[in-house]
Amino acid sequence: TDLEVTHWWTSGGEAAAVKELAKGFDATGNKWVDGAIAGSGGTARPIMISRITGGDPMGATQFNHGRQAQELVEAGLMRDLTAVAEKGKWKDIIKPASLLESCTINGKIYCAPVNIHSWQWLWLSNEAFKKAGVDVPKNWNEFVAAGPALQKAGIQPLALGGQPWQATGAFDTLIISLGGKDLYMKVFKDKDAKAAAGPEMAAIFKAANEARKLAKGTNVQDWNQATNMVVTGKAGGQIMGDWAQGEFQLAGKKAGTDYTCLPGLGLNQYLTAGGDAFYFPVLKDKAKSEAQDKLAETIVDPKVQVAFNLKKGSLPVRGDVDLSSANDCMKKGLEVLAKGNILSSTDQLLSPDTQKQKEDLFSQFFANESITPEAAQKRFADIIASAN
Amino acid sequence: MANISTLNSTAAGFDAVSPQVAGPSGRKPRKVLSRRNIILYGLLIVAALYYLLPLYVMIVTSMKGMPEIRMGNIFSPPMEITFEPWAKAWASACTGLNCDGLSRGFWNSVRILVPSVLVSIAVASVSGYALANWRFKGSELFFSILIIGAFIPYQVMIYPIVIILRELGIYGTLTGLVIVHTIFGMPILTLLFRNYFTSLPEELFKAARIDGAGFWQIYFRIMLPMALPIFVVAMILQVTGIWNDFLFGVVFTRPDSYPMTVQLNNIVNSVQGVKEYNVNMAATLLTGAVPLIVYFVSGRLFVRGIAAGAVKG
Amino acid sequence: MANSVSIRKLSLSFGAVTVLKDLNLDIRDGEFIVLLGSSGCGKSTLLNCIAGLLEPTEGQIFIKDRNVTWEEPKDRGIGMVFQSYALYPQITVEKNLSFGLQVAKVPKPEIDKRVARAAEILQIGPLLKRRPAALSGGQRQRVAIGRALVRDVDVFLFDEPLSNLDAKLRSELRVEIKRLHQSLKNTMIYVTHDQIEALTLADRIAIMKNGVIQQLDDPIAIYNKPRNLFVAGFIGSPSMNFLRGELIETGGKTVFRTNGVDFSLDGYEANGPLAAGRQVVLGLRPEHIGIDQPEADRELHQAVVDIEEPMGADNLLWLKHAGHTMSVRIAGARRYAPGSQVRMSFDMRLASLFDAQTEDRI
Amino acid sequence: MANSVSIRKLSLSFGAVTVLKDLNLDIRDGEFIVLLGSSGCGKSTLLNCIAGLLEPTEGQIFIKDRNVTWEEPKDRGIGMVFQSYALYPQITVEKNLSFGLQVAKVPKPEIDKRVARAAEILQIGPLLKRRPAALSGGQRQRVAIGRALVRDVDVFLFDEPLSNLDAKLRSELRVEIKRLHQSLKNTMIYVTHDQIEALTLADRIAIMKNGVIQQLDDPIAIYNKPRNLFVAGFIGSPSMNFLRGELIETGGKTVFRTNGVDFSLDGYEANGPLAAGRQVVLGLRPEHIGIDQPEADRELHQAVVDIEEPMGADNLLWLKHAGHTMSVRIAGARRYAPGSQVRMSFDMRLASLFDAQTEDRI
Amino acid sequence: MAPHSSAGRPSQLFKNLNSKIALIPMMLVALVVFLGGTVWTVVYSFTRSGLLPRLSFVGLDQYERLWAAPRWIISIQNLAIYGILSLIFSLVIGFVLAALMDQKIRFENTFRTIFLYPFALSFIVTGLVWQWILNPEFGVQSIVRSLGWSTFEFDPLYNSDIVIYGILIAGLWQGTGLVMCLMLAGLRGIDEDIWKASRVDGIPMWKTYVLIIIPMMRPVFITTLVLIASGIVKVYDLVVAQTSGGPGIASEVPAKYVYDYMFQAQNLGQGFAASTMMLVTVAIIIIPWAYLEFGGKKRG
Ligand SMILES: Nc1ncnc2c1ncn2[C@@H]1O[C@H](COP(=O)(O)OP(=O)(O)OP(=O)(O)O)[C@@H](O)[C@H]1O
Ligand SMILES: Nc1ncnc2c1ncn2[C@@H]1O[C@H](COP(=O)(O)OP(=O)(O)OP(=O)(O)O)[C@@H](O)[C@H]1O
Ligand SMILES: [Mg+2]
Ligand SMILES: [Mg+2]
Repeated sequence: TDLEVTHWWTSGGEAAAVKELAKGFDATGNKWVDGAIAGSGGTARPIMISRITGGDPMGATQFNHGRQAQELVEAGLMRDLTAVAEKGKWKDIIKPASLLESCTINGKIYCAPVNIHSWQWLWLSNEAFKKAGVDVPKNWNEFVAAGPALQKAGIQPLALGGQPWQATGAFDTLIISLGGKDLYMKVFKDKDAKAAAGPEMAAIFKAANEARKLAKGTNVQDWNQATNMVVTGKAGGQIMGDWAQGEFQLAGKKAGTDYTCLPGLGLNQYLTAGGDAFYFPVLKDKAKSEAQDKLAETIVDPKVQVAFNLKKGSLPVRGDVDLSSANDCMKKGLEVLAKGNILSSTDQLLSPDTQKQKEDLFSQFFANESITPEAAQKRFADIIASAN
Repeated sequence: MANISTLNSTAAGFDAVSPQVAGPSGRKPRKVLSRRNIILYGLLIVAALYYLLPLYVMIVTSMKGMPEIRMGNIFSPPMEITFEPWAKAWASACTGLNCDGLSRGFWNSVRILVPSVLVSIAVASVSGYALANWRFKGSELFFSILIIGAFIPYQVMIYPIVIILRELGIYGTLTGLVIVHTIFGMPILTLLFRNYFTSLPEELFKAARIDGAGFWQIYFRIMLPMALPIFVVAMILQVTGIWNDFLFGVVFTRPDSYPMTVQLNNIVNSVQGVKEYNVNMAATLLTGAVPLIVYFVSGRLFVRGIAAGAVKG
Repeated sequence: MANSVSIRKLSLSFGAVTVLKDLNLDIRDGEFIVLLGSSGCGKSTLLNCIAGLLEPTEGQIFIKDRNVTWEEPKDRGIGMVFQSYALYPQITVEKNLSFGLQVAKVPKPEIDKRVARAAEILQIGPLLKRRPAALSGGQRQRVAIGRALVRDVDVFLFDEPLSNLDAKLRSELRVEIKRLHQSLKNTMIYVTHDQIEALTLADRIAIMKNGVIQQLDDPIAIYNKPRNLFVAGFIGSPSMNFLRGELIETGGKTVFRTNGVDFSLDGYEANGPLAAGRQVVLGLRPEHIGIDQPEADRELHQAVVDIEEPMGADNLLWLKHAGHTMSVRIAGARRYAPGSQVRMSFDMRLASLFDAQTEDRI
Repeated sequence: MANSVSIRKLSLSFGAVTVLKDLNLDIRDGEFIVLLGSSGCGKSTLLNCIAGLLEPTEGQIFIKDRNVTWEEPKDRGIGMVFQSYALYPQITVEKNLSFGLQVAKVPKPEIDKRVARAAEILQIGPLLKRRPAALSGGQRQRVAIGRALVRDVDVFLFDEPLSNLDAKLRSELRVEIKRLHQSLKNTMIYVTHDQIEALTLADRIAIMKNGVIQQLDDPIAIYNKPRNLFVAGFIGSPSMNFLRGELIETGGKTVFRTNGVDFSLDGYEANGPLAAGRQVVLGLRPEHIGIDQPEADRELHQAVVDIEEPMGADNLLWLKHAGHTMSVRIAGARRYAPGSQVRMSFDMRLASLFDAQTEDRI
Repeated sequence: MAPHSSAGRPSQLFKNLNSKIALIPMMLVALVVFLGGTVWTVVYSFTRSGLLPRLSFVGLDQYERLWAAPRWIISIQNLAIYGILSLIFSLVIGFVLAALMDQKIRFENTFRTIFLYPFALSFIVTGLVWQWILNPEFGVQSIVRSLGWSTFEFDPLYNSDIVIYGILIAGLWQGTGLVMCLMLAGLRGIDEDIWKASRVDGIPMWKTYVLIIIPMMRPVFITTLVLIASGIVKVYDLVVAQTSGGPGIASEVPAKYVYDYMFQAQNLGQGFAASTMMLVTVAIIIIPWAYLEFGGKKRG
């Protein structure tokens, strides 16, 4: 049975990973009809939502797991996967459990998580630092210190793409890595406006202020263009999620020798476990519904998980798979996971509305130096105060 | 009477009595490079360069290889002309899993374009004709609402239209998309047609009524044949508008019938490593080819039609 | 004789503007009626009402004694010819002619027959395959008439059919329309603001002003016995000379006095007694004034030539007399230089007298 | 008398089309010249050349003996009035009048004086504050004339100034223009295709055809002694009756024979000897044919009335005679029913004879 | 005498029934889509609708939040700047080009095609090309720098202060051709005699244009204004294609705010409140004008 799957994985590494999913699904005798929409989730999600609410849903669709699809589920537009999950014992195998939790609404499971993505990575170009004549930094603070040297060598210290979610992600990373777990949880989980306005946050904003100075002049939009600057040594480093790994890999770079990755920016080694999940709209066609179940099974299938995540650079959603072929960086990630230093991602903690407001704030903050950290913090506190 | 004179001798007679005045005779020596002409053509050429620059950049870039693009500047002509980017854009550029370039979208675009243009023009021309010649109480009110509707951003209307199409059960079908294009083409087209039909002599309409022709007979047999210029304008506007549409094409269809612009967007926005500017430019030119050809072929009629229909208030 | 068209208490308003007011008109079978009036007086509006192209606000219209007030134009048995010809530009003359018949589903042979007949009558046979754009103005108007002709209608309506033609063509087609009426004997209603057309074509002329018919009469009566000042001034070119003055009793006779100069009224046929002291307007047509033609029984008035306008066949003089400027038409051969002295004589049998208040003929 | 405007060997072509051919024209100071000709004959083109709005291909133009061939319109001392009025629609009448002067930096008091004077002459004082859209056609044309007037020019150029007006206004403004000329005594060049205007206004008329002046003469000469068939047919309404035939010698006299009927030529003043056997065209004006007026020395021809067109002052008869249809103009009071028999008589002193080949008067 | 029957006026509703039937699509679009959609939008702008419309009213909350949002304020400012400048420049450039084209020039067709062709291209294309030309690394800036002016700065798309002008450059490039066409058509409709009269009066060419011709072209300017203005309100694609609203939120526009909040933020209420504000603005500008322009005018 043909099943149309929409997603926004169109960069090189992503596309290669999707191919693995499709291969796995086609092997079940069904057919993956690809509905890729380029231009990140911001472009793709409205289209997906329109189609689902318009009554002409696709067979399956990517969302970040978390609260993006919550209302669709509540409106009864999404297929209940509880049966499949029980059959596949997802509760047992999927790790960390928070992934499945964010798929669960009113006790029912509505999505199949594909991967774990963590945002808290600093990617560094060894070549760039060599050129600038400084050692490859081991954490954020060293990186900041190396900034002037990079600049002198005509190298962009920090690469930061223009899309709003990148600025937001970078800032959230700073919170965890510089401010620590408690601050992060207080602000985003408890929506503690006082904490958001407090001195600890002020320090983060100061750091962000430094970051934006280092990022000035990047002049690219897409995250992978920014990553590419690091890959080619035009930029010193980039704060980006683990999916950046796919780009390095595609360019044939080797972790450790060509590039360096620092989880948690080399400071607080906490990772958030967000990621992508597939949702399955309710379809009338029985055959399609069965194919949907098959796809859900395929997604959590161990072989597919390995193949997919190796290409994508993300971590598998189940702990019981063999990742011996994983590279240096992935292994670092797995270590952190194993330590249990896992937090929920902001997509899980905050509503899309709040996320959007944060994006507006941070994309402006990083692009426009006339906004002082203090002013930005005040607006941040306001957003947290009204967040839900 | 002795004053029989041929016309030639009349002329000669005038000469005889005329005062002998010295002065230039014959053609005024006119400089081709008069100051006026230099300024006039100078301005036009400068403006033309500004308008042509992007096209030049697109064409030149689309024929360079990636290494050359990285090195050289965007205005320098290609050292080595290659059509590979064109081939790639057309047939093998990837989005997600599909690596068949724009070719997939081309026929989809045609399939969307033809019925949408036909239906929207048909509906708008009939409406314009009815508004111009068959007014009734309230017809102008509807028209005013329609015109104000022209100012509503599409994005604002998406949600209501999604709901309307869902209720009609035609969401995601070609019919639905054709209706959407018809709806959003309607204000401007109806205005054009109404103005045009109003500018035709009312007597024609009266004569036809006396001849016994009804609403449709007058429309098809009298008005339609006379409305060629404005149909050309409407056609051009709709062809460019619908061909270039991205939003409706992607929101109101399924992936297997995505128009070419969606592929273009995908090619341009899915960056695999570095941006392949040459492929992007080739894809851009390929996508723009249809409306561009329409313009080059019927540009003259376009101006005539504009003069006939758009300008009269 | 039966009435071909009857109009009863017809009124028509566009919003607040009343264009036709309570209008009554009876047109006999086979009559040639001309509606004459200045621009905007409602002629076309009336014609459009008869044709069914406009709906009256009040009143009824009968054609052949049938109430057609609410009928469609095509069912009224009328044909109409427009000033702008209104030929369908994209089809040949032949199709122009046959369009109405095709619409009415007349069988093909019948259509051909009628088109052929119309083409013959109007001598447009050789033009049948052409498009209107390839025709001259006169030919176009002929085709437009043909379009009404083929439909075999009872009543022909013409709305200033000749206004767009130049003088020469205009007079030619005028003759042709006259001839057409003489041979077809249909009822024809003809709107114009050219009085020459009205006078030469009409059996009866209806002079309109502000949506009201001022006088309905045959051309001679309208010309010689205009019912009121408006009609008198409207018809005739150059206009009738109007002298404002009063009636005075001198020597047992009533005379007309203006600016101290008396005019004998001998020969004038008044509608009633001419009471002395009444404020009146004396109307004299330019061609009814004699110049240097002393006749036994007429008084002579001295005048000075102001301007001379030779028009070939005629010569138009503008004379200064008793504080008025009067136009006089004489034969073209006789010339008078500006400034020369002349003697005028008046034929009061052809003069008109109007009450200065009511403006009606007395 | 000095020449006001002289045109020497003027030619003008638009691409391959030659509109004016080697044209010569001398206009005297203070003269009123009318350029008359059918549409497209090049009248406007000639006028535009004189105004400097078109550049001639060949030849020269002198105004007041100054070669202005390459000068700008504004420097030629001319004012121009257009058929479409060409008023500047968005500014008041006053500004329309003063605009040219302001641009020429004429001092304000002087401008006011000139505008006031023009307004007085043309009686447009009350309109000065209005926009052209709020004026009637006649008023607009007066303003357009005023615009030329204020510029104090030597030569006025009129391009069919009255064509857009209705008959009544046309005749009124005609008189006004005539009066204006009489009081200003400027040179005026006036383009029209209305022969009544030409005949009434002109000191001399230049009849044009295909860019060539056919005859330049005073109105009477043009009317009575047209130099060729074209001029003869062009002037006069209804047209001169043309009878094609040949000259025959009978009884020692040369007579004109057409369709077997002979016409005596007694009284005709030929330009040369009338050789028998020559193919000729006899031209008779409608008003030069007598009806039922037996005069001693004239032959009578029997004819039948075909159509009668009463025109108020006159009565136009279309008579069938010797295979021709002839128009005859008689006084309006005399009426003839179609079909009645009449006797025509001809005044050969006013007739014209043309060679059938060359079409020139003989 | 004709008989005096007084058949009454037949029902107006069924008169010319075909014409009314033919107008049904237009009436439906006007009523259901435009009017209905607008009312629906306004109603839901007072609710707390998230991803799906919900009738849970919250009063003016959405509006308060809207007007407190810096992004909305910037969007409005950008639209105002872009709108006013684009109106002025389109009209001026379009008119000047048209006036140049009207001088009986040679190659008129060629020039016209050159000026008009950008109109055939989609905003995605336009945005992309100009993004590319204005890119400081290999576009105009780098070229001028390579010619020797090493301090030359021209990076409108990457400078928050002038980014909206960078977008304007592309917008004008695309739109002025159509304006030129409209203006040219208008100029061609001007009575030739007006030109002649002004030459005889000795009025300089530019004065004739400014004081006489332009006022005469009022209807053309109005049509053009409607077209440009309706395009300005809708401006979205161009921004998305060129800058996606960046850098930061420096080039955001209202239409984008609406779209982003409706779908990305999944806050329909907020999106609808922004839509409503846009509609109100349009109405304030359009309705009085439409009333003046169409209100009293009837077909003659
Ligand atoms: N559709 C309309 N709406 C409003 N007023 C109208 C309409 N049609 C005509 N009028 C007005 O009605 C009056 C009469 O118009 P009508 O066309 O009948 O005049 P007319 O006598 O035919 O004039 P003309 O000789 O110029 O053709 C005019 O004042 C005109 O302005
Ligand atoms: N700009 C032009 N280009 C080409 N041909 C032209 C142009 N202007 C005029 N003509 C031609 O020159 C001829 C004379 O035109 P002109 O306007 O002088 O005629 P006219 O005698 O004024 O006619 P009308 O009485 O119709 O005004 C016509 O055949 C016309 O087609
Ligand atoms: Mg009329
Ligand atoms: Mg002319």
